[in-house]
Amino acid sequence: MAIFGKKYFKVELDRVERKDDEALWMKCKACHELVFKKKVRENNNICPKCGEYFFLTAPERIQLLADPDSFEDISRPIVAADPLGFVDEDGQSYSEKIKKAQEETGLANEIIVGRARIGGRPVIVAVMDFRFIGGSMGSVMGEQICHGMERAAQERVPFILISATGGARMHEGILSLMQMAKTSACRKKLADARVPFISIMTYPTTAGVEASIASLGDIALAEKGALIGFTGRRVIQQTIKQDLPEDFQTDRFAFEHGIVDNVVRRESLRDELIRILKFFV
Amino acid sequence: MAIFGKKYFKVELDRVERKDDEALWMKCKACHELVFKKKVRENNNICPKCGEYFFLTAPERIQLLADPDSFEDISRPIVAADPLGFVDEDGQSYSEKIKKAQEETGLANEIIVGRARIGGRPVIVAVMDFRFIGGSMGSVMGEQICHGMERAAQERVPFILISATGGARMHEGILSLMQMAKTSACRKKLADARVPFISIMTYPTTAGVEASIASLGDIALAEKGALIGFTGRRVIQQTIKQDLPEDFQTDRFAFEHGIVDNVVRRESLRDELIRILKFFV
Amino acid sequence: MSDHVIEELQKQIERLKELSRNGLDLSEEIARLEAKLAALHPPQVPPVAAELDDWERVKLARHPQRPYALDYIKLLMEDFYELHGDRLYGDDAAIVAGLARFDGETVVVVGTQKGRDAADNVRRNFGMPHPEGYRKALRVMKLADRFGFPILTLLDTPGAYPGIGAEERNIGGALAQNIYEMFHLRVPIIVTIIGEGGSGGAIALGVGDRVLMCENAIYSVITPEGCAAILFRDAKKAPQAARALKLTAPHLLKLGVIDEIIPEPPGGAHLDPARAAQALGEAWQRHLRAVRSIAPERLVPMRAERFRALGVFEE
Amino acid sequence: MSDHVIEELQKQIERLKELSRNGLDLSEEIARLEAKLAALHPPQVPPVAAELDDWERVKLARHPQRPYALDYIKLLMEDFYELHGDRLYGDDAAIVAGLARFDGETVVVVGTQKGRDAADNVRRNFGMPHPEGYRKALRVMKLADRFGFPILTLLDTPGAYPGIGAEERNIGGALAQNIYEMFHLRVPIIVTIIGEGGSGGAIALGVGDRVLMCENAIYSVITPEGCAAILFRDAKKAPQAARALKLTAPHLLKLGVIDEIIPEPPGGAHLDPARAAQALGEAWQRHLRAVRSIAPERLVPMRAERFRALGVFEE
Ligand SMILES: [Zn+2]
Ligand SMILES: [Zn+2]
Repeated sequence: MAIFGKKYFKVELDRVERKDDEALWMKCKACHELVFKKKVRENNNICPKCGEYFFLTAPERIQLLADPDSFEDISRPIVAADPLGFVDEDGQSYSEKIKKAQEETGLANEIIVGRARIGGRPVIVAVMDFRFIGGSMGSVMGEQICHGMERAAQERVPFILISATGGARMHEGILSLMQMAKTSACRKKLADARVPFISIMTYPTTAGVEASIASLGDIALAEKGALIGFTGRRVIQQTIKQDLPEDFQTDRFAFEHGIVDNVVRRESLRDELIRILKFFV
Repeated sequence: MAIFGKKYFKVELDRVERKDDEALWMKCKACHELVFKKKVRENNNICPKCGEYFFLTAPERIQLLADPDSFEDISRPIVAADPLGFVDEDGQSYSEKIKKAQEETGLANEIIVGRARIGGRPVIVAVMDFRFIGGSMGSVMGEQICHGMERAAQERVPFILISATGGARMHEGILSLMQMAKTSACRKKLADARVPFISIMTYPTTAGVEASIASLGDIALAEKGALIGFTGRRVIQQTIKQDLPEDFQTDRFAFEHGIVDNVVRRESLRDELIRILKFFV
Repeated sequence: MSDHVIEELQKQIERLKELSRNGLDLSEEIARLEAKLAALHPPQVPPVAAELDDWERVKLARHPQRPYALDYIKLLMEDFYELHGDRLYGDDAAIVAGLARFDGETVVVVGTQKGRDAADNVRRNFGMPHPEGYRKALRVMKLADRFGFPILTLLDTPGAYPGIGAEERNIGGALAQNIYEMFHLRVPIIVTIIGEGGSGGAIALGVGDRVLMCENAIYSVITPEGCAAILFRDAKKAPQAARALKLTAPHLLKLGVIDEIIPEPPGGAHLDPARAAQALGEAWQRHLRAVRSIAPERLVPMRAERFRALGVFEE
Repeated sequence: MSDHVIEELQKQIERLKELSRNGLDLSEEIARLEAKLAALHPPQVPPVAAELDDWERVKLARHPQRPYALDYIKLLMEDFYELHGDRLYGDDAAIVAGLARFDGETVVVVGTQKGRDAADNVRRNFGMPHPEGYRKALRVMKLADRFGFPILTLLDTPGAYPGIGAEERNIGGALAQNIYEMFHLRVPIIVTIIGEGGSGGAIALGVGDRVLMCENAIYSVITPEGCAAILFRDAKKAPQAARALKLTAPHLLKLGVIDEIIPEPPGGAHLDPARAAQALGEAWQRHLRAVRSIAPERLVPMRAERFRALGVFEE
């Protein structure tokens, strides 16, 4: 497999495998039943017993949505730098953290940008991977999203962003905050080119990403089970010192408060996209 | 004075007098004190005892705001027609109603459009008179507002609309509803000409006027004591069958709900306008 | 008008369009001819219906079996995809808005929507929208504008909801903003009053290049009941008020407020929704094609002039 | 850089401007030169302050006597006229927005505003805005755009308010919309971080043609306390986090995030607000004049490119 150590390497969908323990069975967090892991994987990471969604990696997400063999990684060949020389409490440097994330995920970055077809329609997709430092947005993600949008504008094909992110990447300090503006600046190029932007929010889509590019879709979809919001539950609870509504920041909450157009089941997401894409010819 | 009977006649500010009963004294509806009527008039119809505002006629409103002798009536020489042949319960035709309103107010219409100066700055003002069938908006008001805005756009001077209205004029049926669209269409001409539009809402500014041109100001001011809203209190109460908040649709309510920029005392309104106009040179 | 004349005119227009494609700007001329062509399809009001009393029409317009916005959408469009939410506060089921395919192209449809049964009516608030409904509609219409999709609006509402929350969230401002912004949209807008065109809540989706009206629909500045209560001091005099308000399609056509009456099956659209829809779809197609051919630079001022001209007064 | 060189450059620019008035389009060249000129005024960081620890700067940035947005407005502008309300839901005193006169012209000022005492802080929500504050700001900035008024934004907020109502009214969407729309405004925008530039709540007013920062201000993706709690598992390690985040002006200048550091009086702006304001006013004047000379058709893409370029990664 790819050489890690903060080098860029392409994603080849059929060669990336989810790093996992050896167990053949897993316990569902919802129905508490033991389920056969292979069955779960084959079922788009949905519990075969109760329908609960387990998280998807970026490659799995692409496999779920794109036409078979249509995906091509067109990410810019870049990886995270360490502009602040950030070292955390355990003495781990940001550079090391990146390297570790690469090893664990088999991905160069927390986001993959690619060309694909969905129901035969060419699209540019940008897909985040929550395993990679919480799918947080630093300079690389900002650049990749801009790159994807610019390609989509240029090629006049729809742009689809799939978010799975805790927000900004603190380790890059102010530069991660700046990605909110950077991606929003590029979003205008899509609009100027009359290219549609479909934003899909999954569990979780929060903070800096939710408060910028993820909220700027022409059409916004929440995957069922999504968590959507700006400030995290814990911070709000600490601030206001009162209990939060049960459905706070859920898919339903986002729908009822006018934040997303529709809540879509994972199984239907591909069909939903095909339906939507047909309008934009 | 002018010949009534549904003919147009110009307003000459110093010749219009408020039709009133003979009494020299009046009882203030707020402090219940007897006050000398002449004193009230000289005081912009503010109670000299408690500061309560009594209503202003359109000519009085202009006198309050415009530089002395600066006003010139530039209304279009039109009066209301009776497109529906509307006859009310008492057998009174709309035509007769108009004639009566003309006699009672000394005005040709429920709105006066004029050129004036405020603090030396030329402006176009359009001022409603609530006495004239509740200052309601029919074809004439719509046309006069458009005329005023078109003049302002052409001459590149600020447009000031002062509302005192119960809404649309039912006697003109659908044509009165259409004035909401007609005035909004013309409002775009002001914007295209980069001419500011200051909307002043007084007691009352409701229904069809509030839900169209009065809400489209670049800057929106409420005169203290104003009533601002779309649906009348009574109708809401009948619909929801519960009590309304004490401050419902008051100036304060409009401010707190982000509907107006500021609430201004009648005594300060002229100075406030002078302050605002200075920004637009 | 003979079919021959109409055919001849259609040919002429096609020829002009061909010329246009070769670089000559004839959009204005074409638009004029298409408008003329549209006018040549006279509203086919069946004689019986024409004699219906205005109050009878009010009852038909409110008939609980009458086709609603979603019914027409279902009958006339392919693959309606509903969009939700104003991105500010909430969603409002009293207004439906979304993308659809009509006559081979993508359009945006926005309609006020009544409920068919009690539960549905609670959800739809009896077709009386809140500010978030109008703001959703505006958001979706702006999406149409960005992508060049024509807009079809379907009006069927007693009016905007008279409630505390609506006033708190500036319902008047929301209506005003919609009306105003609709004059900025650079795509064709076809407005159809399909049932009750109720006051400010209707005109807030009622600005368009063409305004059509179903034969038994009503369009009024106030409900007959409201008018009766205020001007006749008795809400029971609604039938009288309905007559006085001249709120039916034939009156509105005469006043220049609407451009065409869409015929309904005898007895009303509820007796044969498919047939009612067919007539509506035919009109949409014809008008959309006509308006489509007008360049946006002309369309926007033409729309403003259309409404600028409305009103009757004495000079 | 000697004063002589600066003077010479200024003269050159003046001559080019005269040429411009005679019909030649030199706006781009002038803009470049003015940018260069602006850069020649080096940030005059007094040596003592320069050695301040980052955590000390955080404390200065949050100093309760520090000049707030309204203080700078009062000290530097004539006749500030505050505008209120988002026309959608409410008004929010944590953001002030209005018209003012600065350097002989009308400008629009928008600032996050902290309270000076307990009562004021309740009203201002400790400078933590709700969605309606950002929506008011956007409304007023669009007004500036309509009339060609330059925009000055003043950032001083711990961040957008973390509360239920804020989330219900889509605070994330409000921040995103502001950021996005600011890239569309065709008037000059000068952003100044005067105190705390707190995260998304700051960048939502932080898109501009120039980004200035007061010497003891901070600008960060997260509060040091928040960062410490998450990454160092102990909020008390905020000083350490403050150093790690590189949130002070000298760091940000190096990273290309800000264009200039506005010097403060020794010990901090709160010790001599008038002098702090003077330095700020001088910078505003200089940058406004420079940006003013750029045609809107150039300005809008230049602003996008400025932010497009931010980020550090390995190729
Ligand atoms: Zn399960
Ligand atoms: Zn009194």
